[in-house]
Amino acid sequence: MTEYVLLIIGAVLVNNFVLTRFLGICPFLGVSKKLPTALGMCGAVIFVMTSASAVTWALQHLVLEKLGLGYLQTIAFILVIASFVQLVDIAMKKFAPPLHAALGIFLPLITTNCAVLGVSVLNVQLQYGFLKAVVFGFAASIGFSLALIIYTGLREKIDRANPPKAFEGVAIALVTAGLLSLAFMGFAGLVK
Amino acid sequence: MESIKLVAVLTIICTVAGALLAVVHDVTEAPIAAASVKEKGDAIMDVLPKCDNQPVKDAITIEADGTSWSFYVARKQNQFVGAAFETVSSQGYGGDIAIMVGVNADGTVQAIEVLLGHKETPGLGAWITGDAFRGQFTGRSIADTHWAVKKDGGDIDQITAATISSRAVTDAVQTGLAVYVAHRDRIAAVRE
Amino acid sequence: MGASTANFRAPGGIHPAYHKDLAAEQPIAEMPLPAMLVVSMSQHLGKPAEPTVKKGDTVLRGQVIGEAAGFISAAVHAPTSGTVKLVAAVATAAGPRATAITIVPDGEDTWVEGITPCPGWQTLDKKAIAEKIAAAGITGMGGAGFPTHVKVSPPPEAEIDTLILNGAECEPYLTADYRLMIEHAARIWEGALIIAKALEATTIRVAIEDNKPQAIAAMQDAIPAEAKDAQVVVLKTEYPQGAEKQQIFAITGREVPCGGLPLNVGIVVENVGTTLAVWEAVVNGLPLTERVTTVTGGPIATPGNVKARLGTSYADLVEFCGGTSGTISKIISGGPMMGFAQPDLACGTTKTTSGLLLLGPDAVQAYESMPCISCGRCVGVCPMKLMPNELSQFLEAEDYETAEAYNVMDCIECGCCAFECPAHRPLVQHMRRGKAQVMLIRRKQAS
Amino acid sequence: MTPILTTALTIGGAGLACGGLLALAAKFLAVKEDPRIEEINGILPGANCGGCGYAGCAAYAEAVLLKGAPINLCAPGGAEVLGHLADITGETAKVAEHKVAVVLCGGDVSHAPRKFDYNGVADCRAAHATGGGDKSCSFGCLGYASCSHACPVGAIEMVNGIAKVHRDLCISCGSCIRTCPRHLIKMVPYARTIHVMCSSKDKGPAVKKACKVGCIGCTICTKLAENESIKMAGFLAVVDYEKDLDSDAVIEKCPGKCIVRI
Amino acid sequence: MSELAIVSSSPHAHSGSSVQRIMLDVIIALVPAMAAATYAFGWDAIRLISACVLACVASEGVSRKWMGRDLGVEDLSAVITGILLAFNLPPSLPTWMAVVGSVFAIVICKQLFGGIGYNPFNPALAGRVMLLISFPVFMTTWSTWGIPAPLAVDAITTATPLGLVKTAIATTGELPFTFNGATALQLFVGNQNGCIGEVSAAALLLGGLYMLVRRCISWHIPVAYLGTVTLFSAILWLHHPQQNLNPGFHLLAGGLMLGAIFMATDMVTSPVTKRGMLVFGAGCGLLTMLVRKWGGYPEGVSFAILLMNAVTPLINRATRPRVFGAVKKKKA
Amino acid sequence: MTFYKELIKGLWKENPIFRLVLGMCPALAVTTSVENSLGMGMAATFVLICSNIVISLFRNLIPAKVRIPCFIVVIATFVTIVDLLMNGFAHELHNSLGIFIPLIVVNCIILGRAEAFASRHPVFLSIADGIGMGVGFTLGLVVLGATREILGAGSITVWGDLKWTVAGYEPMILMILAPGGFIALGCLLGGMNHLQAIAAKRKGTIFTPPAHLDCRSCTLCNLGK
Ligand SMILES: Cc1cc2nc3c(=O)[nH]c(=O)nc-3n(C[C@H](O)[C@H](O)[C@H](O)COP(=O)(O)O)c2cc1C
Ligand SMILES: Cc1cc2nc3c(=O)[nH]c(=O)nc-3n(C[C@H](O)[C@H](O)[C@H](O)COP(=O)(O)O)c2cc1C
Ligand SMILES: Cc1cc2nc3c(=O)[nH]c(=O)nc-3n(C[C@H](O)[C@H](O)[C@H](O)COP(=O)(O)O)c2cc1C
Ligand SMILES: Cc1cc2nc3c(=O)[nH]c(=O)nc-3n(C[C@H](O)[C@H](O)[C@H](O)CO)c2cc1C
Ligand code: SF4
Ligand code: SF4
Ligand code: SF4
Ligand code: SF4
Ligand code: FES
Repeated sequence: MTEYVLLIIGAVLVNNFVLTRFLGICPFLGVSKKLPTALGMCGAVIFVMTSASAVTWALQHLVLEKLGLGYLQTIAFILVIASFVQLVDIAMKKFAPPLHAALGIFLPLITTNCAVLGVSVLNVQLQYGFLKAVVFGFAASIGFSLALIIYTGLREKIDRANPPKAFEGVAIALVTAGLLSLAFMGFAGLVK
Repeated sequence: MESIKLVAVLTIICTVAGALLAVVHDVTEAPIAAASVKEKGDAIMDVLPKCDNQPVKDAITIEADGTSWSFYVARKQNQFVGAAFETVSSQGYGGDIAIMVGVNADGTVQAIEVLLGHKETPGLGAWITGDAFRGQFTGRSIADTHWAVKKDGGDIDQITAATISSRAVTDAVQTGLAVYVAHRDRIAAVRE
Repeated sequence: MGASTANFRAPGGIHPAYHKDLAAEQPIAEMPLPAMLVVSMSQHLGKPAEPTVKKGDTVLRGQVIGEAAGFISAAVHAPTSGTVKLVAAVATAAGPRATAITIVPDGEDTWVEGITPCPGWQTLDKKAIAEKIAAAGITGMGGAGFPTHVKVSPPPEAEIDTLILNGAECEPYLTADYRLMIEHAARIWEGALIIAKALEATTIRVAIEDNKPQAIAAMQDAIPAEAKDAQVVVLKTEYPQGAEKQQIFAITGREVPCGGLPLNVGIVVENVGTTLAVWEAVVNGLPLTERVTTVTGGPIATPGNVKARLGTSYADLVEFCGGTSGTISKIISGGPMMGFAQPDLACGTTKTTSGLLLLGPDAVQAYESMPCISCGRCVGVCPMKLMPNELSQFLEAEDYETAEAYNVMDCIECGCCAFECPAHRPLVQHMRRGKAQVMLIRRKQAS
Repeated sequence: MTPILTTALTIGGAGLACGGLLALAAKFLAVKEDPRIEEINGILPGANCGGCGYAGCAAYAEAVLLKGAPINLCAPGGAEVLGHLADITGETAKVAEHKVAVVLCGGDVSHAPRKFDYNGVADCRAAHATGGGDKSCSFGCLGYASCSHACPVGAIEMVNGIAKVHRDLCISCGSCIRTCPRHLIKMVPYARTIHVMCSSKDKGPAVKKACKVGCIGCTICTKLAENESIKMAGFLAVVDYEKDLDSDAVIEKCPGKCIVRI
Repeated sequence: MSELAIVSSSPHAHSGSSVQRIMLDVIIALVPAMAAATYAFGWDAIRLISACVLACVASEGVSRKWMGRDLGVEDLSAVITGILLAFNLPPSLPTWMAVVGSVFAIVICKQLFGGIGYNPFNPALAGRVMLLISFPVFMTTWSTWGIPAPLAVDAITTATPLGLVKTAIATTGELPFTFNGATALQLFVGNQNGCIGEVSAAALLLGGLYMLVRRCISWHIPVAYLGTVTLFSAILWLHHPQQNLNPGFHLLAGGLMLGAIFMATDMVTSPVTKRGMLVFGAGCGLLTMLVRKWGGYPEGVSFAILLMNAVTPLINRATRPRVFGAVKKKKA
Repeated sequence: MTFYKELIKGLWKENPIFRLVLGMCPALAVTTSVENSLGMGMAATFVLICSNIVISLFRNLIPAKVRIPCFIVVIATFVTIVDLLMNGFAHELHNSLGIFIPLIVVNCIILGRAEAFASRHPVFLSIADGIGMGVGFTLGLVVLGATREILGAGSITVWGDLKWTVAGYEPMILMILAPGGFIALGCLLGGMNHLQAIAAKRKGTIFTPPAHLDCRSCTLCNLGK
């Protein structure tokens, strides 16, 4: 139990995917303009990262390793993730149009989100078991969501701020992310 | 039919990609293996006293306290001159720290090397890889040293503001040495 | 006689310096006819009246010179007899231009024919009362100038049980209502009975702040015997106790819903001056041609409460009060919290001119506004519980959608927020512009 | 050879599986949608200026297809976008005349002084609503740059306290016109360069008092201008942009110096 | 021509408050703590405070000039940033590092966002944390000065009380000293090691009182902050008194008082609503204790406040007051 | 010449990092030293060129509906090749770039170029584009890496032992940690914008800094629209 708690704290706070591991920066910076949009993205990411962890774990351990094809990890994972996301997209459009309206636009973006592939690769590298891999995927996506939501709040403030011309837009957004990451350093040492 | 074409194209591309990768894998398999062996071998040779055998090959695995230890034995003119072993501390600031320790036949440390892959903070904990810190282990034995950092009343100079990392290394080296001392005879007896 | 007092307060609010002593003890003085009157057709909320006279016409006092242009509009009557010199657009006190009729008085002050007093108003039915009020061109004299006949003819589904007479006069400096209550308490009460009859309201409350003990006493003493449930309610002195939504909450605990009207909670609020005008209109049959205005402020030689004809220019008012001394930094039509600053003294009074305030340099500084430092004071004092800090920033960024979601339309422009803001942000101005812009957008969407 | 084959087959199989699954899904779970919306959206310039009268480019794209909105509303897109839209919708393209905005007021700080000391939000609409604006002339440009901020392409510059439109940058979206509380900005044909730079409806003497370059309503220009291309609207001379006007005489003879070529 | 009348939108009256006046009051409130710092650390305190204040004011002026804006130093907020940054530094820190921290605080954390009012993070704290992470050695080297036991082993200490506790728990698993009335008094008056501004809880409280009276701050944040710390540490203490010191220690040791009174209350970076302030204070308290108890650092005040700064916009959003009349009330 | 234009545009005009703001994850994660930046940049460049070639060659054969999966497979293949090669022949670098090698697959630049350029242009232009963008990306990484390494470690490591150290400098460790990455990139970007604005002013044009992080330049999804 404690193991899982620490795993979650570690992935959410200490080694936050976005703020300390630098994974998923593009959506982090791109979808943080308005809170409702950010929340939609979070929902989509949590779903995809958790299920991708499970799927790729199975792929790695039940197929690739059995066949001795560990080096095909990258290509196999990305293929499966991309198809999976697209499948979800199609299915959601059909069966849950309101949900699709809310989350649909984020799904294609998630395909190219390195956090998803990152979590799959990390699961293999860290040699997590199935349950642990899924929990890790979930916790990492929660960490992503936490950072994204906080950051979106900040962005709404920053967008009303008055930076010098040269720093408007992306530059000031990055500095803000840096300061947020600085604050997150406080969690260092909570979990080894 | 449209969709058959889609599937066909994707399949063909995948097949070609798979084949290509297999070829590259075939080509690089040997160098990769060699590189990892060399990586290890280099580390072992770096910490061992001068020898004329191939310690990587003269290895013995010893079970102690539930962990298995690999000792790489060094011989000069068939005389046992020392051994190298890898010891891991989980008490690092950023996670596990793996250290290659070389001991002389008399049980004094020849040298230690911090292996790549530690996650100590650059500029702080990462100084455990520096000569100044590593150097002070040379010549110490389990008996004549109080194995603790100065801050905890021991003999090892900790790195300023990185006591945690220093402590981790110290503990790991001590633990390994203890195992070595306990099993010295078996290790020394290893023959090709 | 259910006369008792109680002490209530509403959320938010501020305590500005009141300066009421300047004019409080000056009895209402009638001002002689000035040389010229400029009567605006835009005296009230709603459509401006349409002029019915042209240049060169002679008019009599009380003659209709502007017809109500629709239901939410009010007629304008000639304030005296004389000749129409000009019909042209001039700047109003609030800024935008509107048609105004310039009358040169003939000095006779002859009333128009057909004035019919009606002392036995008790026999009138509600429709007749409303008609008399409409004919007299009465509009609210306490605030926005909403046509009173509209307020006294509520839609049948609205059940009005309470009439509140607003004698709070919470604006600093102003004392016109205060003097009216002291000098005409009985008439105001009778006016209240008339309005209550029109509304079929059973309860009457007179709201007065506790810094006006004399007015409280006067109104208390004059409570008529025939009033069934009438009380004077003493309010804690705090700005804006006079704002109707806050006042209603303070007195009855009812909250007027967002975007709603007092009648949604069964209440009508009338200013005491308006009530007096209703009394004049019904009992004496007189249209609204004059009002009491407090002329006050540091530079005014002898501040006072002046009963002047509509259209009297500010310059004439100041002259009547002995002129000015020292530099004038700001000229305000109305009180310091909600009044309109004027570039000069050219404007003429209207039915809503409750005060003319002149401020010297000691009372006015031109402020540089700074970025909001999020101190939250504006949030704390806003009687509508809005977030002026956020709103002003949304509006600065022209994000009207969010501003609307943050209830910008509920701002009553009381000025509490800007009064408190240490960064001197022009919060109310942002709200004003924002409200106008949101209205525009709404209208566009509706069409 | 075998490992290569296995690998190729594995990945190929994965591709087959994924592709097949997707193809099946696409076939059986497909939801119909007009692909042209997407296409039009891609063609529109994406400035989201609102000049078309819709909430943005995407909204306009939808309106064109679903609500039959006219295809020539996107001014920034110009002829090129119009052509594409015509191709997609099958409607005929009627290229609108190239127009640009012009601010019809020349009363800069040196010509029209301030009549009071305005202390408040630096925004024309706010200033206009506060005491009618601090400019001596109640019709002239207030100079608080609201139009300039509203312009999506930064084509309006404040010069000497009044707004000037850079005619070559203007994309004729009309944002400035919607913003200006004084209604000073007009959309005029690009080809037209002579303007009466005044919008004051006041009578001559009042204009003279307020501004050195105002139109005093002397009507000289209406007589000089060819084929009645300048007419009086009350006390103000107004160019009729339907008719040609290319006479230097009006510029020279205007006593108010308010007719200029830009 | 005579002076033109001023025309502005209503209201035409003002309370007379100003940003500058508020900032001046805060500076006045900081005087007792500055005196205490000077008494405890002497020249070092003066050196660091003046270096930080000068560097802050100068970099504010220079950076604003460079951005083509008006000077903007007259609002005095840079002075406060300077003093508070200095208060968060160990007395032995080299002057140049203090200057680097000041420049970072003012230029990166404040002026890049547009200056006063726009910064999402507390500049002084961001400056301190930047220094702490960049130069951990210098930032955790405490001066050696005579302090009576138990807060110092052998009357000379090179550690802060919190540091002592943290190392002791980590190495021996036992508390280094017991907390009693005498220890409390020692902490209260300022006979302890630490950053120059945090030594004397008494001086800080005095300043806080002044600010409360002058309405520079409201009670909500400090009370919620200190209250949460008390509650949290009380639970820990009751649960396991051998491992945890009692709440009194947590209240008086380290930067808590400084943080709760002067830094969490920075209006720019804290919520505007009263409810929001309570949430903010409670959040700071929780995070502070989280770091103190389980984190890698002995002290968590800076991080806690910075983290809560980050969620302030969200708190503001969530604690929007219910607009008057927002719930439709029919006749009562 | 168009070839030349495509070749140099990535250096400045459309620099992936400073102008297009793409591929932020590796840009931030691996730029703790010049060496890592170079390695990452070169790996990405290799993949970029190869995938551009292949995609451009087969652009008319790949049906639009499966183009994204196809592109991804192509890219993933080259990434795996780089991964394997690097692991075999530049083992240490491979170790320090870690997980970010496989992540080149999802690097927005590569997919973005495939989609936006290679799938619409002939091979030789696509090569130019690949080289240009790749070199531009590498350049961006190196500038960022150099800034961070100098400030954060007081040294510049070009390759292995080819390393300079600034004597007597007290490194600001923050700069090689996560927050430093964001802050350094933000400040560099601001600086670049400033230069750009000055240049624009000289030319008499108006410059607006990139305001969108929502992948406007990449047409994979419609989010930017
Ligand atoms: C960002 C950061 C990274 C750190 N990394 C390490 C590290 O790698 N190793 C270490 O022993 N301490 C590290 N520390 C410092 C510890 O938190 C702790 O202060 C120190 O190890 C114990 O302090 P001392 O050495 O002064 O006794 C780090 C601190 C920070 C702020
Ligand atoms: C659009 C509008 C419609 C109104 N309709 C009515 C109404 O039907 N009945 C009524 O009693 N008051 C009505 N009022 C008047 C308000 O209740 C209020 O008394 C008036 O706006 C004056 O408020 P003020 O002086 O506080 O600004 C209306 C006001 C407005 C603005
Ligand atoms: C902030 C504020 C303050 C007000 N203060 C007063 C006041 O002191 N006295 C008053 O009669 N009306 C005051 N009003 C106007 C009242 O809200 C209300 O409109 C008025 O009493 C309605 O009566 P009337 O239609 O007869 O004017 C104030 C309005 C606002 C928004
Ligand atoms: C009560 C109060 C507390 C303040 N605390 C801080 C602080 O902790 N750090 C700081 O840099 N500035 C502080 N300031 C000054 C100022 O508000 C701060 O620099 C702003 O964040 C600058 O925009 C404080 C000001 C006040 C009124
Ligand atoms: S003016 Fe509006 S926002 Fe300001 S305090 Fe009054 S009601 Fe609230
Ligand atoms: S009172 Fe002024 S400074 Fe304070 S929060 Fe409100 S707007 Fe901001
Ligand atoms: S008179 Fe004409 S030109 Fe002069 S300020 Fe007024 S509108 Fe502008
Ligand atoms: S043209 Fe209109 S909007 Fe533009 S600056 Fe002048 S008054 Fe303001
Ligand atoms: S590079 Fe785009 S999400 Fe990581």
